[in-house]
Amino acid sequence: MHKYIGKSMQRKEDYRLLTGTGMFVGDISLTNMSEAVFVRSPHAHAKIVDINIEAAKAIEGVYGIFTAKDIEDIKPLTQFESHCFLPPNLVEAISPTINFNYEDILAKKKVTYVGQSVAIVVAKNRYIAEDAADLVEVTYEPLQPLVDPYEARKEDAPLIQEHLENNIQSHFHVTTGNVEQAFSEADYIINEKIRTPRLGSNPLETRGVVAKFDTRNQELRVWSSSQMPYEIRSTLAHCLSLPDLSIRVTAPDVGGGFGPKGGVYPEEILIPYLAKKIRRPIKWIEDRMEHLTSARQSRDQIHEVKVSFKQDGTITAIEDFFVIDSGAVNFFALTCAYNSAYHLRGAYKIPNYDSKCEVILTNKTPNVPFRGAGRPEVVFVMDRIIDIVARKLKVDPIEIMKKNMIQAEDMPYDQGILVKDGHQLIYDSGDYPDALRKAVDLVDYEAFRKEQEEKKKEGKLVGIGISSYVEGTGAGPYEGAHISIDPSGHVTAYLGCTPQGQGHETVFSQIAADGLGVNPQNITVRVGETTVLPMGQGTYASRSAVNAGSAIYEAALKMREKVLKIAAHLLKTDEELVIDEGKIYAETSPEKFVTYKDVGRAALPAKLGNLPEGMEASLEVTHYFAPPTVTFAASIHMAQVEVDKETGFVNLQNYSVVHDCGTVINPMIVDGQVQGGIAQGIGSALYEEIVYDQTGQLLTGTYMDYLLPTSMEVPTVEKAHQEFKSTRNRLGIKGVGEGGAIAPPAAIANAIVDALHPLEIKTNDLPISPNKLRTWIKEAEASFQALQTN
Amino acid sequence: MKPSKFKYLKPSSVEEALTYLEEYGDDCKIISGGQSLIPVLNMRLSTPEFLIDVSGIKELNYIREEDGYIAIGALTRHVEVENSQLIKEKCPLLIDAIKWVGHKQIRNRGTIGGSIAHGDPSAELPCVLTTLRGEIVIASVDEEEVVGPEDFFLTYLLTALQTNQLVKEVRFPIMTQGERVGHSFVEVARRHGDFGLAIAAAVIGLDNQGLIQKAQLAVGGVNPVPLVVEEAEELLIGKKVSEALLKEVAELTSDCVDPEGDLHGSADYRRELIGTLLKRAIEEATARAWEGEEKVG
Amino acid sequence: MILSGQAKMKKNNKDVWDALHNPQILEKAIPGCKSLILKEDGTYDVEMKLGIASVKGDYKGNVKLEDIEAPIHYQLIAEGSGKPGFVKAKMDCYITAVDEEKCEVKWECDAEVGGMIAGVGSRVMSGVAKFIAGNFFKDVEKQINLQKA
Amino acid sequence: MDKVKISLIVNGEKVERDIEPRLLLTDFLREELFLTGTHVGCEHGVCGACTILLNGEAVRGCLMLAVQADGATIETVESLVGEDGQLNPLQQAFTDCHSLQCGFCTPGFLMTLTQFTKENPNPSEEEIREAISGNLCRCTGYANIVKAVKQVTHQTL
Repeated sequence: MHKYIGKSMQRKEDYRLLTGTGMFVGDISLTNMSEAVFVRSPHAHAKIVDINIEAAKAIEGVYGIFTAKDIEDIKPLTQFESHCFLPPNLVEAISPTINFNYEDILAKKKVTYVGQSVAIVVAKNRYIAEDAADLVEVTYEPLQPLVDPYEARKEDAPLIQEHLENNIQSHFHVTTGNVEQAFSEADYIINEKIRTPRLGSNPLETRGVVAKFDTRNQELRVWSSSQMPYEIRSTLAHCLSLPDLSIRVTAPDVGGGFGPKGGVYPEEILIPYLAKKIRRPIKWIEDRMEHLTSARQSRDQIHEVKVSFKQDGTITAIEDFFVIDSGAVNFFALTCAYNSAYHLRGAYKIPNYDSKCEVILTNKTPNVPFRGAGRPEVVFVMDRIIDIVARKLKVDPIEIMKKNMIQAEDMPYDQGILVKDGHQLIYDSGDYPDALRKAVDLVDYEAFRKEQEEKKKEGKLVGIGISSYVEGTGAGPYEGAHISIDPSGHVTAYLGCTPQGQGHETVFSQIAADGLGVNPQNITVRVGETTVLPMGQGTYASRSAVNAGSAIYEAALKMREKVLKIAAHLLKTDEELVIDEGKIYAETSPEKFVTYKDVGRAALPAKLGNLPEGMEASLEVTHYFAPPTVTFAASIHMAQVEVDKETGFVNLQNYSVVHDCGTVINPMIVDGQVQGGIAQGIGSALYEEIVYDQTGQLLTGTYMDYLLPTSMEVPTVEKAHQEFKSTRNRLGIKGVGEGGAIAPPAAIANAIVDALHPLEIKTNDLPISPNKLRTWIKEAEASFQALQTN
Repeated sequence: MKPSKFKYLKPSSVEEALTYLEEYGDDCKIISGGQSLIPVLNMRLSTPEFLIDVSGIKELNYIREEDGYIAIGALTRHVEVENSQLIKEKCPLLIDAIKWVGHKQIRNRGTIGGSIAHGDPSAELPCVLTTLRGEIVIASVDEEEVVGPEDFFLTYLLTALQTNQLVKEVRFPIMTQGERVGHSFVEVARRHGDFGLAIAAAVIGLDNQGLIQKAQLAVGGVNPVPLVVEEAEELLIGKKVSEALLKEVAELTSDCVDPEGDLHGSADYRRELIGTLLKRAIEEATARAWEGEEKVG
Repeated sequence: MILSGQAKMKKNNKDVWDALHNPQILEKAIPGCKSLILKEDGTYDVEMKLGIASVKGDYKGNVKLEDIEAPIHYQLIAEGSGKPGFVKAKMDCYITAVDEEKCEVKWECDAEVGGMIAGVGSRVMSGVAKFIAGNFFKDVEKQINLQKA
Repeated sequence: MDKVKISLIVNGEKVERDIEPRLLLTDFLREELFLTGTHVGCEHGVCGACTILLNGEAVRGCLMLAVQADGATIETVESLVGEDGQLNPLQQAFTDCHSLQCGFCTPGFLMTLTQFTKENPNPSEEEIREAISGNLCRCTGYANIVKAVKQVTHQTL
């Protein structure tokens, strides 16, 4: 039915990016522009005793050096209102506490993490600014750093946010069924501690801000490498006490984000403030070492789970207590925390579930959502549980998955608790057992098992591991689209979402093209700029295709109606009209048509145009789409590994995925999102970890120590698709952005266990480095031998 | 991440470079390819007053065969070694190893002298030089001396090079001619192109019965300096490779290294790992020697 | 970062002990030491220029000795900072006589390293620190010889 | 300030400038010549976003001082497109195969591969992967980049 939706169209974005003519924030150059450098704390927790800027100020080319006392009129950055809002029924259900916490734009009395900004130097260029920053002398008096969340949550621990009573910034409790009863009736109970470490999203483009004050319009112009320009606008307006619309924020080409470029950073407040104050454009481009210390980080959860199950493999209850190490501030309230709690059971029917969570402050860089936002952590927990149960019962993990999986006929399936938006957690569509069957076929599971036995005889240890997830995608509250058709018949679509490589200009022109009956080439999509639409949210949480996609489709349909009316008027016909490639005609007489250009001219005001009686001039339509609740994408991942038992090295040989994201708009882009997400998931399974020492010093301060996967570590993923349409928007779209990153840790961790079987190891702690795995292997060998001798 | 200010000097001869070194000594740094130095300059961990750019000294760019060894001028780039037919024929272990140095873009710029002078015990070239018992020619205004790796490498990133000296040439002995010689270079790194967690290199010569008559073994990344595993070399001579013998070698090797732990591997892990790697290197070198896959020379 | 090491010295306990408390000797033996000033409260103010490979920096700090049990044990508490970062270290030194002529110094150090060097140098830091400590004791021995000569 | 005069050829044009010797080559290209296609990703030689061709060979622009490029011939991503604005075969393969998402790392990959495809007209997958292992991409997961190289070197997909 659709002509362009569902087609792998080449991207409109590519030409400029391939020819070096894109416009990233670092590429912006303005007359009289200066550059800024931050002086950052080398301490995790310390009092600021004195800051001496005299020597630094004396350097030629320095325009200004500012510390907290110079910017007292800026309000601090607090937790983001939009993410703190919880609907009353959810509040009643989970009794949450979210304590107020904040970060000063420049540290005032004390610093609370390594990399926190203490002062800023503005100079003629970055080289001079760094010369001056070197000479800023800050005297600190170290305070006791809190690095371990378990230590930080103790009653007598020193306070990180001093106005609070303790370091437990927020907590909640969600429950359904009766875990106690299930435990008392269980055949088996296991207790596991499962950890996902702290990660960085590491987009290849670091953060960056350019700002200038336009004296003519009295407008603050801000360019930022951001996922949420509207959030920057409203937060800037709040912190600087300015009207929202006196600020114009642009996210130009953004070189990747993955979550941590969402929200608002102190730099995004301070650079615009100073540009206005010193009346000179300022550019600040984060360098990679700053990025590794100061760009916000993610994951960092420890789960303590108790699981009961029956002899036949039925999992009857899960009780979870988990902590999130939030670093020095929690800006996103329960976003990751509740995502974790409501996603843990995934594709499984586990009627009794109880989850308690604490978000704990420590002296580390603040923790925020990153691709998957709380889901990779719990999918790792859930699918490690499936594997552990299977090993305990000595059956293939697939049997345990099948035994507990929600069946197609159960849809829509109610998990018995609420989504964060207050809607009942009801999966809209999908067939998980079918996905599992497809995945089994894709890898030829039976053949692999045979091959595995053969290889074992040759001393080669190969294994296969599975993970699955169900992800609530397309979170609201809304996203908008505006369509404008000019008198030449060209369509321009404006959207409030902000891409960082997802191909919005391409996919939204595909959707608009089908809605309007024009060729995507005749559509220009404008995004990433607060003036294109009065309100918008941003791109995160696998939400843009669902929300902005629906908004543009609805707007296009509204526009189509108006276009058809004008065309009927021009063609002087009452017949039903069709639109194809911009031509509008009655099916009975296709030779007699008008074009969008004709309609565009007809829509001109007054006598310039030619409109049906009473119709308003111009072709302008706006639609805001607010989803009823999230839509549920799902996937099965299978990893095949070879383990070198003597060294602990893991070679990921194959990776396969069966994926459902509802209606696919552009298969090429969907596959690209899945492959790219999996690469990040592979990173978190085997390589990536942000490490702090016991004094809160960051040890992974360069790319020599924070290990991003390269082309040698990421295989080409085999993919198969399902297309169970969402029932929650007209196009049936579910989100796809995060999915790939969610399941690899469990799939790979389980594959490693499988390869080493019958040695019993537990891969419950990521990343699985060669050193760690070798240690587990040695421990398992020792206990295996002990068992043999006993 | 921008370098702090320095004065830039660009000598066009060794003599001129040495004069600068003599004059500015402690306050200067030599830059050639810059692949190790520029990151540190960018981080401002190194803030020299003078930067002496030796990359224009054409006379130090050569690969030639001399009296029993391949002489490589200090300013010869890795890529030139990688592509050298002479080295492929006369010193194949070096070819195997150099592929592990960083990535192509690094090898296109980085120089042999730079790698050696950097003195990184995890680096490939120092390990090969140590295995083959090569030599380093260092020069100052007054004198030129030839030193062995055991005297040149002092500890992590520290060498015997004085502030008025520079590395002029690196000499890799021509590998033993003959039918039954094999070599192997084994490295494991977290990712391709990273610093090796551990490196092992072996050259094994066999007699007609398959008994080992020559063994050169060295390890890197597990000791403050690259290390010849002499005890293991001695142990192998006159014996036939067997599972038990290799196990003994592995244990012996683990005992004689002194690794430090870091984020990517504890000291204990590296100690065990190096035994495994050297065992594998000997196995491979022996197999190659026996099968005569490579007839050196 | 926990470090430990030992140094065998061809000097008797007392000579070594005295040398380790002699500012003139320390000034010469501490690597890169530019100045060492003993203050009234028994702490030393130290300025040093320390370089490992291309990483060179100026550091300022102070050193004090505690838990002194002459001539067998003391604890050295040092703090220093410079552009590349800062170090806080507690080092226990045990001097054991081997015989009349020789002794052995064993040291155990708990060091906190912060700033840029912590984030960049983890791969080589402990190795370099051990090397520097080893050199320090060698130089102390050298200085004792020179003084006696 | 002691400035140094350098003279070099960038994308076929002769360029002369007086520069501070500490100026990195990437900053020279971006800020003096406004060739902003060469991106700065890590400035410590790991990510490869700044890869350019120096006398025909791929090198990291962040690990070179501009002054070291005196007398050299440099090509940046801006040199790849044809005079008529047509993408070259490598660029075309990238868009055909969806080998880029955010596009920030892309210029570095293109320059690395410009040298590689010239020297290796018929590479294996393993060789392709090894060739791009010094360039980090956080979006694509590399598979489609490998695919594009296969396309451009006329291999069966």
